[in-house]
Amino acid sequence: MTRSSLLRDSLIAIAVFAVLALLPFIVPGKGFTDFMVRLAAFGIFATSLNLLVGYAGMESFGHGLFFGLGCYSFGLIMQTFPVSIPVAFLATVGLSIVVGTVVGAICVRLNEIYFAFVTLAFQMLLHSLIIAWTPITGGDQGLTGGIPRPPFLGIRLDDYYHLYLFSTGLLVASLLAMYHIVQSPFGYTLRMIRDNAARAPFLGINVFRVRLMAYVIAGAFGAIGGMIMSLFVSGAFPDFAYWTISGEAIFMIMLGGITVFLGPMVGAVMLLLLNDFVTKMTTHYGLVLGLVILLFALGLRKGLMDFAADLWRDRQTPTSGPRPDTAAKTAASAPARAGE
Amino acid sequence: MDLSALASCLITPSCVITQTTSGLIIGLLLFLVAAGVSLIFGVLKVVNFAHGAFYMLGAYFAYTAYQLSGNYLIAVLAGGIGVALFGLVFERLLISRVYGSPVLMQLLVCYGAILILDDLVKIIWGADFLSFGMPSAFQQLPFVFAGGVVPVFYLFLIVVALAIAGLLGLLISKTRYGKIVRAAAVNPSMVSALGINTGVVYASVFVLGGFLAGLAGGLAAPVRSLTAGMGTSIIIESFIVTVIGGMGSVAGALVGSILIGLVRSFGTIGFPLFTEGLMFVLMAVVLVLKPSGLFGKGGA
Amino acid sequence: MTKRAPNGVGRRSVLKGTAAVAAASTIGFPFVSKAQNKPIKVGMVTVLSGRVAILGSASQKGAQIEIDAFNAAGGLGGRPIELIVRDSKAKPEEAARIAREFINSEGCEILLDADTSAAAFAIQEIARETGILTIHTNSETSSLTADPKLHVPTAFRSARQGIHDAIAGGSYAAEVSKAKKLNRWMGCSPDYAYGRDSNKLFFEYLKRFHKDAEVIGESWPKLFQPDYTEQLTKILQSKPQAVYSCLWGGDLTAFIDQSSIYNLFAQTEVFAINIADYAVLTAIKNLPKGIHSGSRYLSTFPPTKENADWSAGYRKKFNEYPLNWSWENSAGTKFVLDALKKTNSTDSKKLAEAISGASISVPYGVDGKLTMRAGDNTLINYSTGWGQTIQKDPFVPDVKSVDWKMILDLETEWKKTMKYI
Amino acid sequence: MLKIEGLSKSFGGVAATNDVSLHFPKGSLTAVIGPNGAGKTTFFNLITGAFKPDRGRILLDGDDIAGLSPPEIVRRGIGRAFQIARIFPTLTVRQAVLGAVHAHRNQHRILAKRFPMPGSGDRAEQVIALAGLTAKADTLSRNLSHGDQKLLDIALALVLEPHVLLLDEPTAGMGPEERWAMIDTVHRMWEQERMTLIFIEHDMSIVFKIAQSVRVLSYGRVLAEGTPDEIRRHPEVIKAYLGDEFEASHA
Repeated sequence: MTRSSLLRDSLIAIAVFAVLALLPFIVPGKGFTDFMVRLAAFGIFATSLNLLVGYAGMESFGHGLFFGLGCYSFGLIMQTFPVSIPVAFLATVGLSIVVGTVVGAICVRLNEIYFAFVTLAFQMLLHSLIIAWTPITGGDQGLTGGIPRPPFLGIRLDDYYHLYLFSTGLLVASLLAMYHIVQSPFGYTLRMIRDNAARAPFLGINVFRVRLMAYVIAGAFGAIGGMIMSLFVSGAFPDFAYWTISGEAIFMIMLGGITVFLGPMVGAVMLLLLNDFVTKMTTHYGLVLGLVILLFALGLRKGLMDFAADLWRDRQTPTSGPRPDTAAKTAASAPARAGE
Repeated sequence: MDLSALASCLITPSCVITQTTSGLIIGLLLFLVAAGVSLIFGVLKVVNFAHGAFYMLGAYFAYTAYQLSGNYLIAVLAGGIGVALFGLVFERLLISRVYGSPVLMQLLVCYGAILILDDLVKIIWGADFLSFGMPSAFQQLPFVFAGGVVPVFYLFLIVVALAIAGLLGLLISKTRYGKIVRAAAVNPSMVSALGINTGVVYASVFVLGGFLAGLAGGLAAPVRSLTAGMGTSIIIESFIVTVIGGMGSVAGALVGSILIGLVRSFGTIGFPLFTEGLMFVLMAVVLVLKPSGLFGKGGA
Repeated sequence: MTKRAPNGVGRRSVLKGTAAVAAASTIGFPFVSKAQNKPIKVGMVTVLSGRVAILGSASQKGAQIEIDAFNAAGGLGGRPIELIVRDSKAKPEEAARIAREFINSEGCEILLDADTSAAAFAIQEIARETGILTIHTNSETSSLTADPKLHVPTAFRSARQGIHDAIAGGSYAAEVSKAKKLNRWMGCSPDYAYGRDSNKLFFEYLKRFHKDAEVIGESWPKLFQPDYTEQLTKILQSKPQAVYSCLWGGDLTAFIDQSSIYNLFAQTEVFAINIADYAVLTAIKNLPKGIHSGSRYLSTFPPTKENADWSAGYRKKFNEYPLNWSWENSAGTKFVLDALKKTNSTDSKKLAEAISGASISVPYGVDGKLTMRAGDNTLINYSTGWGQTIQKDPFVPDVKSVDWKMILDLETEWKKTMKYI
Repeated sequence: MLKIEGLSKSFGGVAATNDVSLHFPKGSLTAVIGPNGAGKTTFFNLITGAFKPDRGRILLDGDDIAGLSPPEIVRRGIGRAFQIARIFPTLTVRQAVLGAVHAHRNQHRILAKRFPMPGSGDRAEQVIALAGLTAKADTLSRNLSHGDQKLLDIALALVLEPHVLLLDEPTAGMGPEERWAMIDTVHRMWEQERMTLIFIEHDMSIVFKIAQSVRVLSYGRVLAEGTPDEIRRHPEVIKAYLGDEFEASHA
């Protein structure tokens, strides 16, 4: 089987980042960089959710827990302590790992819809906590007064181009890291658990531990998405921990596709562009966006990239016999939802 | 937190009566929506995220019928029947296409539908909030039992909702239709093997669920302000109820709804700022201790 | 109620405005180039969907009425104003995004933030970052302008404020209480920043003016909570003599409807600051008599011909009553337009300098004037008072004005206790 | 060596496994037979930790493993395949076997390296060859034929280099020819890997052909044990078994 190496992927990532770094000089206007910063936040967030949904078969309704946690933790640390951005960044990742471990230990024991609902409950608990704990979190007003951005390593995040580089850099690095994870032995263990969680224990796999790891890893990346968002809006709002934010990530991965690694990114681009475009064009945002969503959901019955991947594979092997799986990547691209 | 207030309420009969009826009325209206969510999940394995929008439609249908007829009974029936019909269209047109799809794909379809419905309501009935007005029959002084206050309208709602709950229970447990529905929940292939058209059964469950939600919308309309998006809060609470009661169980939905109603009515005295959090704590605890809910897995 | 799409209103009136300008210029300045006729774009971020869609529709109309008049009078040296309105869906991050989009992609030179308070704080940070002239037209949260940490030189507020309302309400309620011996009070306000602040401050000033007043309990419905049964029964249990509520909009109508069936209004005096707004007054089918309310916007208060005319003009143009949000946005827009005329420039700094400390002539100000106070960039001297409801138009016939000198003195004192000054 | 002592398990008052004591010598090839509902699969589930026994001991090389979790028991060297093949539908044969190799080597939680780990390929190819699946190594598991899926299931268990391998009806649902091919493969695996192999089987001709010894379960109890010849002549077995066997073979 053909496999990509970490070296090759890293080189691709560097090349992509180089192109991204130059793009603002070609595409004029801050509208583009603004879009890319948001795309970075939601792209990382949605891709991290897909680690759970697409690769581990864990359908979380409450991934926004980590997005909200990332926003608030990063914002609060920067507002309260005289620390540099990387320190706050690492502390937030650390906190999300701790929270993910505790919450995950409770949640990942449950399956399917029960897992979905218990994650939702924990996310809404965080939301209730943010709303109720006004002296610290600012309650429903959110963290106001802006997030300080002391320069570090020559990076000044109050400059829009620096923020763009920082966000897209994080995006590329996070995607590379997550891609590496899904190509690691652990990534294949996730697929095995997704495909048949009942079989895995009889191969010596401790399903609970693997799921917990997946939950914690996805949570940590979700928090990175949240941090970028808090830099974008220079604050944090309870909305970032509300169930609707989990909903948005779910819609992104369902629109873009869950069986191809970059599906969630495609979905994030689609939903953000749709949102921006429709909001600009008409006040009947719901009507238009709703129709487009139904068109995709009922027309394709799967995400765009899933559809494309299937199409591509069918073209490779027009006969209906057993289909060779040429690239390791497409191992995940067969419509998942398995089990006994 | 104000635990002393809660304690002093619990030893005062008037407070117990008032808060209990208050919990009942919140719970029973919730039940009418949650029962549909639970049934639809139990039988169709679809998480009908759009059920809150059904409730909203029920209220608006009732509003228009009331404007035209001035008759509250007609208004409520218009809400129920209108949404039942809408549920049929919704199931045939949208949901029937995603049976067996991943739950998240169903969620996406429901979300698209909610966006459209909320916007349509805004286009048809306007962006302003609407008030239904209390039917004159209920413009009376509230009853007072042992110092506890119960409005006439709420007494009416409690009686109606309990009657509907009873009829629904009979329908599910005693009739042939109920047996088919319960069987379809457990083993759909068996039902179709017996020559019953499962498509019809599925559609009928949606119609039933829609009828209940529409009824709830119509019944509650005189004491709600009608706005696009009014379904959102009730759908989240319905999910909590469904999870607590056990997905697919009508009895569970009833008990879960009343439990949530009581948590809210007594919670507002003991924990006025954290009643919402209290519901999610309850939900998490039930899920962890008994994931299948208080009323387990058993049929519909 | 208008069925016209809000954008439709915008586009059509811009066209009309442009036509008028074009007509004017062919007569007056035959050689005005097209570039000079380029419209000045004003971006409005507001909520047009969901439960508070009415906020957006009223805000847009409030701004539009001023802009249309300005354009009809020739714009700024031939340049008309174009109002672009977008829906944030009540999400702060979306509000921030749209504000940035206005500035970075649409070429807007002025920002009107007609969104909720949470969004106002997000947009304030964008004003800080970009230095664009920003008017917050709807946020009533006092700290937005009072807290010096949040201060942005180019950002202003043209809305009422919680602290002013609390002082006005507290002093009025104290007077009524003294006369009627209302000593046992309860609060029932929505559980979010505005509700908690308003509740706390109202009682603070009530007790200050009426020493015997005592708060015996509080209940906190959620924002947009559909059912107030649990709060109402809690109130009935406590048997207060008077209740204060700062619920608003659809929440308030539901609360009133539900209170009626519990016969609450016969048992206690109710002080609901946000009733005297036509959206609420006209929505409630059986408006109870005798509820005490603060004035949000009334055609009959201030009881001047100018105010009645303004209201009538608004109703004629849009076929609906003006609301509190209407005048707040009209006022904000007028400050901007006056500054544009005065400076003949769209430079944010120059405009901000012109707006700071400026007064505008409008019928809903005290003695026909509103002032944008220099220093904290916020609106003062708007008409405010309290009265009691009756069942039909004019709904609140007799409004007692509250003295602004007292409001301002106590506001200064409040700022000191909050360590803002 | 696997030794079972007084193993019991009840479900809702019905004893599925009742005071079972059995001994499987190292390297033996044993068939477990019994009419439907005799508790054969439950017996396997108890040994592999899928169910926790109510009473009794399961001694693997002298250590009691009763009550341990499935992964722990697997790591002690008991592998298992299932009556209905339990495979990983979206993985290719090679990926699935490699995944099992990683799990066996405790490399399945490694994040920093790429899959497959160096050195895992040889073992995987060896097992795939042993299962006769080399030609289909790149086929998605769900596209395999029924028989191949069962082979893959067994191959996955084989990866673990088990001391004891439990096969639950390896020939279930197969045609006569396929059955013999399968049993040949199983026999070859047993010879090459030298493990203790225990299999449940309904086809008596297969049982009597390849098993070294036979254990008969009925209603959760041990009815008889011995060599195929002894079992064939065992009056209890003939008496209690034949009627049920007649029914079962027609089920």
